[in-house]
Amino acid sequence: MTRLLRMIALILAVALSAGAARAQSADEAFTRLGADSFSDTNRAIELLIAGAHPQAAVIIEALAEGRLLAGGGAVVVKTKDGKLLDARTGAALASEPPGLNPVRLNNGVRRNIQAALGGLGLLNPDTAKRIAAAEAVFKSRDVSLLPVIETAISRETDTRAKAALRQAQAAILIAKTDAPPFDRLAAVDVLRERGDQDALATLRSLPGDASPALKDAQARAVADIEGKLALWRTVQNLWYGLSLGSVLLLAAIGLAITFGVMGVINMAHGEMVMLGAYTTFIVQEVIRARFPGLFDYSLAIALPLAFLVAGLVGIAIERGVIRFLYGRPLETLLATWGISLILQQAVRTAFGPTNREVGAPNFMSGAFELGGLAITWNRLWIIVFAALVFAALLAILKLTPIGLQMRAVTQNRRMASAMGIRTGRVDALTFGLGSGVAGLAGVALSQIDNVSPNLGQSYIIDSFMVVVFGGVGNLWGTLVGALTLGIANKLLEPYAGAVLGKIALLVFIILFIQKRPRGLFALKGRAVEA
Amino acid sequence: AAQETIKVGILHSLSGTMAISETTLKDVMLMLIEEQNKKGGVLGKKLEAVVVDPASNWPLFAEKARELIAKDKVSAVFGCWTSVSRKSVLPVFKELNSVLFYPVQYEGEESERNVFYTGAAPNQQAIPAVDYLAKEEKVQRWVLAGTDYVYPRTTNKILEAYLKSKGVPAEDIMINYTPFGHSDWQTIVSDIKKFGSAGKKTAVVSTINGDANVPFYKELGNQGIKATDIPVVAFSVGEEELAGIDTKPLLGHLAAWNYFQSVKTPENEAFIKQWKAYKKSDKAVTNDPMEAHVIGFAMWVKAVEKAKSTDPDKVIDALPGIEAPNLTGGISKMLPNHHITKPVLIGEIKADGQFDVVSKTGLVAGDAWSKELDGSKDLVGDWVEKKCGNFNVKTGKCGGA
Amino acid sequence: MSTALMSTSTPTLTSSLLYLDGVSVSFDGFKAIRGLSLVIAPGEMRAIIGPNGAGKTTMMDIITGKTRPDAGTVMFGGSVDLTRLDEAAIANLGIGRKFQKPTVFDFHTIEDNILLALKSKRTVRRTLFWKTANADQKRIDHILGVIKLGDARARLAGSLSHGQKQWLEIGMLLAQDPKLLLVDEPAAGMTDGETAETAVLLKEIARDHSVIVVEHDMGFIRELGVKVTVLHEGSVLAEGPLDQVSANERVVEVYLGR
Amino acid sequence: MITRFLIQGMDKRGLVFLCLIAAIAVLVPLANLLLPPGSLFHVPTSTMSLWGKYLCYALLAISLDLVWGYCGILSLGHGAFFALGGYAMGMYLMRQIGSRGTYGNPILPDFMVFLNWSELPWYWYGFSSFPFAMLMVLAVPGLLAFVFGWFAFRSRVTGVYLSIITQALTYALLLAFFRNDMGFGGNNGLTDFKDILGFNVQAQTTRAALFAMTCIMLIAGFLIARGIVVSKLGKVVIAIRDAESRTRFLGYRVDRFKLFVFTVSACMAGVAGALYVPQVGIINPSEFAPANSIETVIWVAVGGRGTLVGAALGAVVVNYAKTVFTSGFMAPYWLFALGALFVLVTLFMPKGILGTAQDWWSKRRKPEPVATAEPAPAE
Amino acid sequence: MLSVDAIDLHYGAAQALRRVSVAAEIGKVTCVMGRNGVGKTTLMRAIVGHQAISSGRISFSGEDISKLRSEDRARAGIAYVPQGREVFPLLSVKENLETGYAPLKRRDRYVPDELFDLFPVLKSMLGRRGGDLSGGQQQQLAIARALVTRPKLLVLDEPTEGIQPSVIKDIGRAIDYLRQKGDMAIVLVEQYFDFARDLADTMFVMDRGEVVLSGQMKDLDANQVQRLIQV
Ligand SMILES: Nc1ncnc2c1ncn2[C@@H]1O[C@H](COP(=O)(O)OP(=O)(O)OP(=O)(O)O)[C@@H](O)[C@H]1O
Ligand SMILES: Nc1ncnc2c1ncn2[C@@H]1O[C@H](COP(=O)(O)OP(=O)(O)OP(=O)(O)O)[C@@H](O)[C@H]1O
Ligand SMILES: [Mg+2]
Ligand SMILES: [Mg+2]
Repeated sequence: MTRLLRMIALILAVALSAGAARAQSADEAFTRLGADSFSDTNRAIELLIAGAHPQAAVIIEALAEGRLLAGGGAVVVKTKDGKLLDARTGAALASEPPGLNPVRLNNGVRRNIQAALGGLGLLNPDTAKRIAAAEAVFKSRDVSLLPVIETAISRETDTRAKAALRQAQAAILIAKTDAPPFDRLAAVDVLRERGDQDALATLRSLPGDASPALKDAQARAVADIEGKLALWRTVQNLWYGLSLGSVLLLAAIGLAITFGVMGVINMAHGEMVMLGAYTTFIVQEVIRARFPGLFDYSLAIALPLAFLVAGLVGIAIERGVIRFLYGRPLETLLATWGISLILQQAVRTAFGPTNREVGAPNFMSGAFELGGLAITWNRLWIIVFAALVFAALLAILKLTPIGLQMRAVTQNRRMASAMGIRTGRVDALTFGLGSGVAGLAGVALSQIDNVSPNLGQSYIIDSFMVVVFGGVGNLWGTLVGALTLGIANKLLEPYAGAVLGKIALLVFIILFIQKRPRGLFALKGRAVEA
Repeated sequence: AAQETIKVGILHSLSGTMAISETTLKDVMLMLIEEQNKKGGVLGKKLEAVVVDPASNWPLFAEKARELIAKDKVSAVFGCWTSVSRKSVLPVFKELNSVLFYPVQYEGEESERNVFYTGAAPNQQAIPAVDYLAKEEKVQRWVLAGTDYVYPRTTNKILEAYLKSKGVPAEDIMINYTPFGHSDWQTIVSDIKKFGSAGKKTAVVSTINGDANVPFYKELGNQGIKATDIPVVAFSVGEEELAGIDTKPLLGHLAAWNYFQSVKTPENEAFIKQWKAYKKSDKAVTNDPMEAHVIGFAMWVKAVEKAKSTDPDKVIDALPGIEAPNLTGGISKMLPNHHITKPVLIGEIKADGQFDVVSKTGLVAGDAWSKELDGSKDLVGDWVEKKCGNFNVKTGKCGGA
Repeated sequence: MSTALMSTSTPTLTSSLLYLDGVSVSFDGFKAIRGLSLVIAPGEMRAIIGPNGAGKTTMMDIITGKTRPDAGTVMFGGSVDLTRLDEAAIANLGIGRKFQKPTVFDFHTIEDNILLALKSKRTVRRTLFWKTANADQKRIDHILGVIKLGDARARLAGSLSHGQKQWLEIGMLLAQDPKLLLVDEPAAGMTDGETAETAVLLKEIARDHSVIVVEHDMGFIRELGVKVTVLHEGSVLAEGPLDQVSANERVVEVYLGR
Repeated sequence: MITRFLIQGMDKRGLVFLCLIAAIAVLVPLANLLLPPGSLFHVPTSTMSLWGKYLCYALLAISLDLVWGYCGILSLGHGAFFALGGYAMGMYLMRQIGSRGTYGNPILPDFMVFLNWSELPWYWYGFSSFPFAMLMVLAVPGLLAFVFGWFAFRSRVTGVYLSIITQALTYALLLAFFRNDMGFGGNNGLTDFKDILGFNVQAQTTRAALFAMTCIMLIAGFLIARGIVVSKLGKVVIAIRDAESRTRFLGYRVDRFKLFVFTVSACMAGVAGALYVPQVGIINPSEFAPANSIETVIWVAVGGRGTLVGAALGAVVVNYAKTVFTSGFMAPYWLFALGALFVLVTLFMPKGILGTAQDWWSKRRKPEPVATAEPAPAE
Repeated sequence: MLSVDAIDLHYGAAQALRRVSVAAEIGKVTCVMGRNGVGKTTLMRAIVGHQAISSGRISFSGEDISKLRSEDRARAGIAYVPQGREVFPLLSVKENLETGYAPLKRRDRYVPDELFDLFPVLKSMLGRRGGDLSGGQQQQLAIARALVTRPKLLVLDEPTEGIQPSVIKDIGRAIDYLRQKGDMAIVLVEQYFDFARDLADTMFVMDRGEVVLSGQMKDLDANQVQRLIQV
């Protein structure tokens, strides 16, 4: 392994140090590392590589990970398991020299390290690393790496890695005016094949002195890619819309129960969402402190708990306040507003006014590409989750006896009780269910938004819009309403901007309600007026 | 004994949307006052804090300011965060002639007799940050992203003018505004990504305010925008905001302030220790506006002692020229335009939610009026000689009034 | 259709007060009214009977503008197309209605309920500066007497019993003084004695008004002694004097029972 | 006819209210101006301007009660009309600054100068004239309400649907006014006023005059609202609230009645906003915040829906409570107190303070059967 | 079975029932008559628990139920067909019927076929929403819904209101059939004298909140009853 690295460093040294003085002493590099200055650190990296220092790879890696310590003339590598090595020799140190501090990094240094490691990575045995390295070169378009790339291409067996290397080569060739014209034409084709934003940018950087044939090819390639990208952009916007829609759906669906089904103008709905988010926070705190290994399951653990917490609080609110207000829906507005103030302040008092950190488990971090579509994992999971919650709720409401009882009770409480339905219990359960679902939404929203006492407030208006837009009392309406508003918002945003887009959407809702005064999925007929 | 105290008003929102930022400022003031009392108070009298909650509601700010001054008869008020809250209390301070210490970075374009601005003016934050990016990161393309209100608008105007004066072409500047509390950043982040993939080094200058930052950074992290590709430098994100985010994906993004908790000076270490003890929490963080209050409070104490009175007129006259140590190892001075001198620090976000200072300037004097804007480039504030907040050096006249 | 006793006179548009021809309406695919034709002459009182769900109430909904027909003509006074007008406009033409389920203004006193129904200009300005004239007050008192709620005039209508609300509705209809009265089941929930009284009242009204009455109480219909139309599944099954229709096999089968 | 309209059927409660406000209108400014600060009956300027603010809110509450309590239109966007009236007044006050702004520009307000605006947008024209501005105070909210209501009522949007689109309306306006490009000062709004009709807004006498004016407008607003609700139109409107379609079958054009009441109410809210601005010294988009409108609804509910006087009372009580709770040791916990107040009022005073007091009163005097039915819920 | 002993009931300050006593037996039809507004519906509400009584006692199967909530009375076996039908407007006919399952054991949760024999219209309208039905159809649904709970006491408030003559006869036959079955007591409020006379075993006549005449139908003088319920 070390031998391999040394060899790479050697090759790189040849490539990089074309004009640089070869005979720099390694000492200078080590002095510079101890100087606590970013430019010195950068220079030191260059020197180490140029000088083909045997420890270069180890040192640079340690530097990247903050394990390189310097001070008092000594430079020390701390291994991953905590042992101290002398950076110059790689020999183990008996005792820690005094005055050591980690060598600091900034973005400039980090980029240099990346480039260095990227260059080093072109011949890395790990295919993924090679591809990453080729990507890095594609971006840096560093002419001096051309020979290394060519060597790498000739050796490469993996098709994906080979393609990546070819693209990197093409990116360099495009700009290289003294390259053979035929190669540059081929490069245009390679880039056209790649067809993404970066390829476009690279193609555009074609120097002005190119031959007419090359310019022509480039122009066609650019047009081709632009067309394709425009299409993808629409798809991407639709995806964003879907994702925003699913967030709206999650936020609103609990309200579709407490407000839509029960008719309680539930201003404390947002606070139920907030409670769900804080439950997630607490779960993660406990996990961080006690069972760090479970972190990836933290959301799964939080889900039932959030449902319970929010649901129980919901039941308490129903039993304590709302049940005295049936038949007086407007008063529920007043009471639940009061409750929402109390809950907000309670959370503020208990957890402080500032945001709380809720981390993302690994499976929800990062993104992947699907064609020209960048999909972030957290959004994808939220969409899936929203769909599941929706389906479950629909099933409960439509297929179970309790669902039937919920609807009967809210339509005519007195008659329902005369049918032997335990209205009190049904009311409490319904409100608890709506609140619990809001709690579930809180778990999901904690992944994309602030966890602060104000969390709920920011969703309450949108939630009401969604429920009303879709048609009160209709779960499907809430679904379609949320998705429509989400997608419309995201399709508008690129043209109108976030603010005007939102205003346009609100105006749209106002106008839409004129057309359908009872929402998208309006109930019609006598039954409604009865 | 009631007459023996000097009352100090604290006007920070403890509820509503701004509580998230302002509550700690109330606490820090209480701590400072307690500390001062341990030292024997001021002019031989104890200080007494009067806390009110303007609840993030602008008219309520004015009402509470009036209450503090007229009813509670406080000698000075420390408070406000947003510009609009300051604007809404301004007439009250003028009418009732009292003193306000305003601790937050803001858009400038103001110099009032009754207000002392201990936060940064744009030239103490924005411009040095851009300079840093241009020089250290070789940034050529700029995204100016902000929440749509006056501070970002003005700051971006100033930056745009500044960048253009440095030869940045218009197509390399992208300006984007979002509403308060914006939470769905998918489109904008992907736009930034697109803007940044044009081959030139790109950076984002963020004046995104408050709560909107968390989802913004989360989205950045998720879409995999790393600081080494497109660094973001923020003017409103401090330790407190970062406490709510998983900072690992944000490593290397930047913030420009006049203070970071991570600055290693004896003053700062003492302050952090004191703060943690006061909050009884080892996790308590400090931030820039807190430092501004520390400086402002120290200056006020000195001025009162110098004037031997808490009479607002005397204190206002005494304040310019007063010096007080800041926590980053220098001595800040109150200027005749009621702004102070401060160093500008650029920090990179570390994995532990703290900042690593990567650049620090010497003391920069705060400009009340921006040199980059047409309307204000000829204006200066000078309450010592000219007794005027907006003296026009061209016409030699004092504006307004 | 069986050997229905169809009306012999061909309906003419101009001579009629109300003219329905070929009216159809369906709800979610269910045809509640199919090809209904009906003509009411000025000053005529007509009784309409028919099974539950035959479309009697729906027909009134169509006439009063609550439901828009899918097809057909609905004309009033020979020239006004009712399908183009909204409820208020139709009411102002002089068509008044008593609902099957009594609907009164619960939070108004009984007297105010009558006052609101009282014939007058319904514009914003007139109502804003309204002053109850003596004649109006007399008329209100008179109506309160007729519906026997004079003693309860200051009570809120919401506190009335079901039957009392029925009376109040009739009172409101009287106050409106419309050209055409649509009366949906006036005797429902009334005692036999009251039913008889209602019949007398209606006959009196019918002297100078046109009236359409829907009822299931055959005694009551007989009392009225007017031409009867039998609806069934949304269209006319039979028409004629009560004795004649009640002898009709089909009518007995679908409606009267044995 | 007008006087008859205004005083018809005046009851004891209304009279007491009127006398009280009239007395305040005279006594408070006098006590502020004439009595020395040390005197027992001296009213400090800060108290007077505080109460001036409450009374503006009271007028807003009355305007909302008119549409909600009597007509059943639960407007969650009344703050918008209030704010528009306020902006109209604010624009007048801005124009009065003239060249005394910080940049000394005789035409452009400061915020336009530093955002490099070169000329005054057309919609600012005319606002330097007081009569024009006052006309706009009525016309802008009135017109918006008229247009909005014309569409909404004709389309028969009712109940929560109407409530939510009024909320959407105020929310859209909030976002729009936040935009600096709109030319209304963005988030900072309009502030730093100097004169009104040539008098310094800060001066004690001006404040006293504004206070008195607020009282007068409150009286006027109350009389108009009362005149409307006790007239036959008021009965129609209540009928609409309880059984809208039945009213239609009686021949009333429900949409016109609603439109009339809604527009009148919006104008009243606009006047309240216009009086509010010079007294608090700032108007900014947060007045459009949906939460503000909801809070107005709550004042009305607390005071007693459908009682007018109660609405005014509710506005004063809630805001007074806010003032008290947000100071002193309660400050960090005041939301608990306010929240509890709302919950307790709903539970124990279902008809609001005034409604409950009234019930209690009438129960003591003559027992009367009460209907247990409720007004048709807004779903 | 059911015995109502000297109950008083108030709406606010107004007294609606004064020392009313009524009894109903299993296998018998007990009929309550009276003019509009005399308190018949109020009495029924008191029995099913929709309105609290201020004094007196209501007992069912020997137990005092005056304090029970309405749902517990339903579970004890009281079913109610209210005046004005009160079907659940947005539930389908089928779902309306299924609301009657609440007090039943799991194995009893089905709609007996005989219901559809009694009211054949319902069978063809199972999917339609209750609120869309015509008035008479709703009335039939309301009766059927009450029967789904297999009650021991069936309380019918003016079940013939708005019903076509043939169905009135059907309902009469149905009530008669239920009486014959002998497993439930039936309380019937009726205004339609002929109908009541044909069905009733026992008769109570009310006036102004009081029972003014009561007895076995066969013992009563029809003219006297009719006079009482005339104006
Ligand atoms: N909105 C609707 N949706 C579906 N079906 C409806 C609707 N309105 C009415 N119907 C159906 O149309 C038919 C006619 O109803 P209508 O109320 O007119 O009958 P009716 O003759 O008045 O009966 P009744 O004598 O029982 O009052 C009924 O079968 C009813 O179920
Ligand atoms: N909710 C209520 N509030 C106040 N009073 C009421 C209420 N409901 C009924 N009443 C009054 O109680 C009395 C009895 O009413 P109830 O409904 O029991 O009469 P009823 O005998 O059923 O009459 P009907 O034959 O008209 O149905 C009536 O005078 C009525 O006005
Ligand atoms: Mg009918
Ligand atoms: Mg009854």
